[in-house]
Amino acid sequence: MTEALLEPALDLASLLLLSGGVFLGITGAVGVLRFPDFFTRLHAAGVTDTLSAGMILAALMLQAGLSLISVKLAFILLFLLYTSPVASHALARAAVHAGVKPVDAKPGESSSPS
Amino acid sequence: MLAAAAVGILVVMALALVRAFRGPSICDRILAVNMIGTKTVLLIAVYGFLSGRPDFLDIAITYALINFVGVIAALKFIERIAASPPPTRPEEL
Amino acid sequence: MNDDIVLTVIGKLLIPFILLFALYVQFHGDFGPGGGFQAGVLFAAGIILYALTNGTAAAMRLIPPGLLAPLAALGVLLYGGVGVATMLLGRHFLNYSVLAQDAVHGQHYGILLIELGVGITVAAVMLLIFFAFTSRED
Amino acid sequence: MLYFLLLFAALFGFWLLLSGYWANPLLLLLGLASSALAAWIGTRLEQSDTRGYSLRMLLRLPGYWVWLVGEIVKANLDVVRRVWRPHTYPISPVIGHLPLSQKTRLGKTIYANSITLTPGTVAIEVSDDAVMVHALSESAYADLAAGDMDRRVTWAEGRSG
Repeated sequence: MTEALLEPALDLASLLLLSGGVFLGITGAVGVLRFPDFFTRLHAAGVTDTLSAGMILAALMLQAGLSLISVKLAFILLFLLYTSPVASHALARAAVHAGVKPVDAKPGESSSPS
Repeated sequence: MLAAAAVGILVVMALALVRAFRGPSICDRILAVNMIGTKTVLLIAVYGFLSGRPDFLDIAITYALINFVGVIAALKFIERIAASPPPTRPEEL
Repeated sequence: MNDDIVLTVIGKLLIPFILLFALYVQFHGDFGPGGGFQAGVLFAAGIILYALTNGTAAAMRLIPPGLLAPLAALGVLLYGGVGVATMLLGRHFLNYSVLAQDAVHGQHYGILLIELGVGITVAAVMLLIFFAFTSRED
Repeated sequence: MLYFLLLFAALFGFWLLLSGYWANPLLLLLGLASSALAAWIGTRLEQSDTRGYSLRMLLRLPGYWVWLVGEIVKANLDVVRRVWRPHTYPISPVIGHLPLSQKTRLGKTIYANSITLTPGTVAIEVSDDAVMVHALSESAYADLAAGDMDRRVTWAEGRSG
């Protein structure tokens, strides 16, 4: 009995996660197109790299069920969460070194490191 | 449902491609390419499910890895170039 | 090149797992997509990531470049050796069926060894090329 | 040696989960050999960043990650708002240096990656006592400057003293 109820519930959750993930991906891409300078675009790209990827992979995990396929999907998610901030950080750092200037960014208040 | 998701991911990649062509700085282009790379990983995973062959996940992991190493390599290259000409950026040397 | 904390630390933490994944791809060549060529590239990519994040000198200490040319030759030798072994056992070049009691196991071991040879050579040559380019600039 | 054994065990577990052929003696044997090779190379890396961490940190990190996932979701929603309704929620970029309190390089890395992982803030440069941050909005910058995340990472690092 529970099986018959669980199956559509899982499918629905998977559908919601999948559409949410794609929506977030498109949001990030629109942000990358719309934001004024490189550094603000970096934040928009962060949306597609974190939650969007997480939701799409979680949706696939729900479809795969408890199996080694889900474990591999979890590895992919872990790897993306592990490396995407490193790539973003390296991008920002390279941009600063290459002389890309942030457009009208205010200086932060609690600046002046000792 | 999976096919729709695959199309959605392709739309994201197309939008990122526009940014890659528009630039303006080299960093914008690498940002876009990196984004296309992570979306490709997701696309391979979704396609694996779509075609009922989840062994595609190994390819997805491989792609994610190569994409990461490639982006880091490109960025190191840019930093090296940015650091090399002394008249423009004397503080780097 | 000045040191970046995030890159050096992450580079070190990732490498053992990248190498293990490369070896996994290497040895599951006949069970799923994969095989010697991809595995060799992945293995080399792991070391190259270490070189990019921690410096070429550190990577050369990890994998001595002097070892790479012999390794590349060893891979080819392994490939050819399996072929010659099958000929000595009375079959055609690279007809693995004779490598074990029954043909299925023979094929299995034969492909495993051949792929290992390909993997070793590809990884060694990729690293040789990488080191040749980077050490020219420093 | 302890480090080698821990790494070896982790890598072999990774192999088992990847492979899925748990009854094939040849693949198990190759897995042991592969894990040993990867762990051996792992012990030959520069050790200054990977040694000397307490077990306490391993136990505390999962709790920190749960909190971090919540933060990531919140930060994502904020950026989504700013993408789709730029007039109601305008962006106001801020760039500045914030102090950090982690003692180890791994701790600083975790903090910097947490900053970047929450959309709306990106860590640009990490030095010994400060991190240079670019934020999409003043509120995102102020949240970070309040120091909650910094304190949590330092707690997870487990080196109070």
